[in-house]
Amino acid sequence: MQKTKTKEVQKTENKQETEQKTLVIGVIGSDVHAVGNRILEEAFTQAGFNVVNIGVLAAQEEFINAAVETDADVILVSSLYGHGEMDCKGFKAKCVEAGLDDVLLYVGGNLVVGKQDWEPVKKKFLEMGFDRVYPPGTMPEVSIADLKKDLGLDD
Amino acid sequence: MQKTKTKEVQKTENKQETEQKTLVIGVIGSDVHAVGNRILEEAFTQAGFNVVNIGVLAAQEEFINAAVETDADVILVSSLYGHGEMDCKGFKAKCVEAGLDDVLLYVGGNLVVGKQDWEPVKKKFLEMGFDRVYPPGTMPEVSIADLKKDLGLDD
Amino acid sequence: MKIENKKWSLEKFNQIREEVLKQWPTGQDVDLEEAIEYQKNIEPKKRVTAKLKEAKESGITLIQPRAGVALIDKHIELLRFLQDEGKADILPTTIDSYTRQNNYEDAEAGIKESREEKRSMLNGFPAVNHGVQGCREVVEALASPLQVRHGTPDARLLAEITLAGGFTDFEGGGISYNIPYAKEVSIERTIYDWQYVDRLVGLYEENGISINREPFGPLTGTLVPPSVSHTVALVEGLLAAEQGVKNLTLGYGQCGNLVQDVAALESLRELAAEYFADFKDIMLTTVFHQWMGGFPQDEAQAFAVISWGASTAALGNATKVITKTTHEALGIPTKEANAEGLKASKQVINMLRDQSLASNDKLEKEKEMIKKETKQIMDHVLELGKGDLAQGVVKAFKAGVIDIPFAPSRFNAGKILPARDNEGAVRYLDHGNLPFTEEIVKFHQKKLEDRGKDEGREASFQMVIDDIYAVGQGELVGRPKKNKKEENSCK
Amino acid sequence: MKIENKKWSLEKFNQIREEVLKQWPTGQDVDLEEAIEYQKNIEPKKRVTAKLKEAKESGITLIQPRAGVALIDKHIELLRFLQDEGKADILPTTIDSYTRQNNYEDAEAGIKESREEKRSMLNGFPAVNHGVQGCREVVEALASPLQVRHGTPDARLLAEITLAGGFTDFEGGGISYNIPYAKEVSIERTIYDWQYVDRLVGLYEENGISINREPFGPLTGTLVPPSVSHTVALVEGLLAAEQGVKNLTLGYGQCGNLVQDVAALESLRELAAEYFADFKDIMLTTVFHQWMGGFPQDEAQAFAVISWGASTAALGNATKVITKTTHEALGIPTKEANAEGLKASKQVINMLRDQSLASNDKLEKEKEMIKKETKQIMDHVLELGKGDLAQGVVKAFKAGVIDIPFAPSRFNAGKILPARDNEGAVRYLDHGNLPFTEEIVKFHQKKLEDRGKDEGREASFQMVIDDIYAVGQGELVGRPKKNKKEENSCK
Repeated sequence: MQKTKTKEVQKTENKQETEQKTLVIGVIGSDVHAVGNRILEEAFTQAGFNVVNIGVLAAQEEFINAAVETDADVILVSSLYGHGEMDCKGFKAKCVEAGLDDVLLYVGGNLVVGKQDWEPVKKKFLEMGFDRVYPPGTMPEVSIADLKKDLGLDD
Repeated sequence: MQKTKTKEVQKTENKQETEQKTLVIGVIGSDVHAVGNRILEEAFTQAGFNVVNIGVLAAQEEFINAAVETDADVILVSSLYGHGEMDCKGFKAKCVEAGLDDVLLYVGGNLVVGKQDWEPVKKKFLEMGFDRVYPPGTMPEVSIADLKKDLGLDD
Repeated sequence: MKIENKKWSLEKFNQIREEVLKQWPTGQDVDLEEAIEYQKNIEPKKRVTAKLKEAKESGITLIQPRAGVALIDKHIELLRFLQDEGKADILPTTIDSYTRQNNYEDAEAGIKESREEKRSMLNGFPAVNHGVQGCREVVEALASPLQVRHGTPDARLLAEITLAGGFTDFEGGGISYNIPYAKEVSIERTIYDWQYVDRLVGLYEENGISINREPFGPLTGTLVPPSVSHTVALVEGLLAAEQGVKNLTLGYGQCGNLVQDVAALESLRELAAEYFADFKDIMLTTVFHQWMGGFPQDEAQAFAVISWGASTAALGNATKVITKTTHEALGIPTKEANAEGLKASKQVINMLRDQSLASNDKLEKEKEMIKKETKQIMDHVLELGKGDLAQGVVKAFKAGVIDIPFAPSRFNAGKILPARDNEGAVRYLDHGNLPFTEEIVKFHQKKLEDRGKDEGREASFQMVIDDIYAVGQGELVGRPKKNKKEENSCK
Repeated sequence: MKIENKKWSLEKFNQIREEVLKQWPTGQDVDLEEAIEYQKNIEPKKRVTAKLKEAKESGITLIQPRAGVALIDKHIELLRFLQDEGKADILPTTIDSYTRQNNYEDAEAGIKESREEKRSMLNGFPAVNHGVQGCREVVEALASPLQVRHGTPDARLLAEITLAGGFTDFEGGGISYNIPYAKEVSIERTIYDWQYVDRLVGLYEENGISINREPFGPLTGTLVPPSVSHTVALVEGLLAAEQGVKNLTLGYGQCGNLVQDVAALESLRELAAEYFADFKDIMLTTVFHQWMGGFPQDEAQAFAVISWGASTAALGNATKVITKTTHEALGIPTKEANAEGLKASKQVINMLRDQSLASNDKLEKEKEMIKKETKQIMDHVLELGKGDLAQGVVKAFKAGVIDIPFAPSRFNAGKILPARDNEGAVRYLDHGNLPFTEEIVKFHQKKLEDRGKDEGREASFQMVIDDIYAVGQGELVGRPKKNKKEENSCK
């Protein structure tokens, strides 16, 4: 299919030639769920990203330091144990403070304690400054598609 | 425990000496559920009643004829297949017509098609002239206790 | 009426057919040639036979619910939901109880009242009243194949209309849809009438249209010992095959003890292979019915009963399982509850797809006993009929040589009494006139004595009552209350 | 830190104890003598040990949920519901994740926020913050015995407070609450800290108070081969017994293949009988965890997974089963969903109370392999420790001789890779440095090759990922998508 390439796509292609996009992934707070984290690492790597995995039990500062050090494009925060709301408070502000204004923030998992309607939860995290919010049970393919879209990568 | 016997109880005791109470039981309409019917027969007999069991697939007329012939005290109608509402229409009127004004009418089972709130169903059957209406899963002990109460029998 | 197990002549069939099609006005719309042409255009994936064949070959277990309401559009809506949301492999059309008694007037009234009340006043789909076109509307609206499920002693007109209407599977038989479903209909009568149904299916087969037939396995659904239901399944299957039926699904209803249930499924397959050896081109499959007795009212508990049924079906490698719903104790389920029963069953079946119950001494012993019992009954039936199965069956019912527990029919001896043994397997407390050898009788006696000892009581009718209520109250074996209390207090 | 598997002197214990009780202000309220008096007044039916003993003797399987919220009154309300409505035999108190990391400040903030938001902002009960009196409030409000369930590497203060608070059972161990629950805590550290916990329990025992201990069986809950979890259960049990623990419940998490799961339970009992033969007065029981991996989001399907877990627990005669809920895929369950998981489990367990999986060749083979594997690891661990189990364990983790799949800890080798075979049993795709003989390695290789052939692909990490997602997507074995499509289209 032929289409006129936009400036953005052109830029991206050029960028792709020279560098991979870098993702910082980790499980925030006192959360030790390691399995999904390991699968995400594998899936994102297979999808062609440069994955910096800071693992479980990661503090906000660890995410931010890793993103600064590796000049990351996206931070993906996982939280499986229900404390996500408390653990993510002020995360966006700290990112801005560290000069990571342009870094995309994704968050996903079982973000709150107990069964709740998804829409209010999503709204809350969007208001907290996250660009993408994923419900429990999201498959890696979904976030990979979003990453490609948000980063302007050709599929 | 000592208590003053009411006239009714006194009368009943006298009656008991001379005769058992007679129950007509059966499964109404095109319903073939035979197992519960057989258990009720056994349970009511063990409880000391004279049980006339007209079995499954019983028409309203069969109940009434059996009650007239045996000078029954109670007619107990079972319906397990959901058509109870249609099958029991006009039953009370037919009983009155046959001179069975004083015969108690009990009905029980899965009386309507589909899951419905119990209270409206009960109300409907009470309005149709039944004296007792039982939900699905009622144990024989419950109706035996009611029978003894309604017939003024000492437990 | 003199019946014999012999393929009907076309002449005899056509003669009776004329009468059958007059039983209700919609009968006049049935044109067999046109129906065969219509059936020829139904694609394989909408034929039950094709679906069963693939399931049998790939060793998977299909799921099928029960469902039927009074009005065509509502019935389509219901089945579409079970197909799309419940992912049913085979769709049912359960027929209402008036139609089952050939009471088409009351069925008509029920259709009318359902329209007025805006809810189904019938407990199933009145297919005869809706006629051939009504059935075709249903069949055409759905992507999955459909079976007719009912409980009709005289199902001749129902078969004519539904098969012409595009259904590809028809449940029932001269014993299984009489003894548990009627009070006053003779066994001669129903065997004769079902020879008609089977001959009709045979005619379709001779014209290249494969229709599946399924004797109703669970019978009264209440503590039926496997050898009783196996006998009926074999008899009805053989009578059907004689009339030209080529696709048979033999059924069995879950008793609850895993070893007995798997032994029942395996012995049913093995007995069928033996008894149908002469019919070379017949396809035999099995259907397992999830627990047919009283259900717990609590939905979580009901899910457990459903899932345990699905587990047994999978471990016993049934070709198909008929699913129950969490509304079982409360009457006819909503479509949502029905779909939930399907989803729970499918989850278990998929998880256990690659697992079976491995052979062991207990399983082999159960199989051996079920096969011996069934053969002893079958031998005696054929003996009574002097070699003719149909005549043998009539005499066998009279003599109590075939006997179905808790059946309403007065043509059933009603002498046998089943009860659970100490592990929950169904045994003969009283074998009535079943022609069992001493070995068999003692085997069952011993099993029940062991339970009696454990419970400190004699095996009696009270034990049977306790067993009937048990699952609804959260147990399999109905232990005496005293015993139960002790158990509770020492927990 | 030099650790050894030797009973601590009271002096050593008391010296460390002083520090432990200072970790958070509520520690100062713990008075061991007073606590022993308090525990003495707890009646037997409120002691887990008594309940387990009776269950073991009468051969029944107890049910227990997981549950915990931030505030005392809400926690009591929750547990009372699970006791009365769910009929839980043993009640849990699940501890929140901040407390598990000894982060009592954040736990305190969580309590405060929970009060303000009027919902629990913590995923469990912060027992340390609530202190001895808070725990006693909970214990006294309930009729059933209570166990502490958590995931705390350093659980010394938690144990002090909850045992003084009237709990009679404490889950965890130096391996099972470190490797799956921590990233940076050394194995020496946690073994040392859990010796403290076990010595504390031993002190209670020496004063006539029976407290149950339960190593956490499922570890990471993700494709953990039985011999890995059995090794950890035995090691932690032996370390505990050395410190004076007298009541041990060894755990195992469901893998999903019936034969493997029953073999795991039976071999766990047999191995325990062997390894604890020197501890004459010890009570050994087993706990089976319903499926710990990803759940289907659909509640009907989740009920099926729960029921299948309960079936396996019953057929394998576990003393206790930890139940799951239909909200598993969605996070922490409501109390209603939690009670439903209990009710479904109880229904199955009661129905299967009198049934077991009969011995057969496959079962015996599985048991034999699990026992051989476990013994080979255990032998090597003891060898590495030159006879000292504690030292052996530390060296074993360093060498990957004990290795837990998918664990977050950097003190775990993380070299082994498990995958399901063609029947869904969990096998070693890569056994890393586990000290297995050629026979064992080949057994597992062969099993996985068979599956690979069937699926037309090599066994790889992709197979592992497919297996991890499988149950959530309605299957046990994660078959490749191409294969799945074919299966669907031929149904």
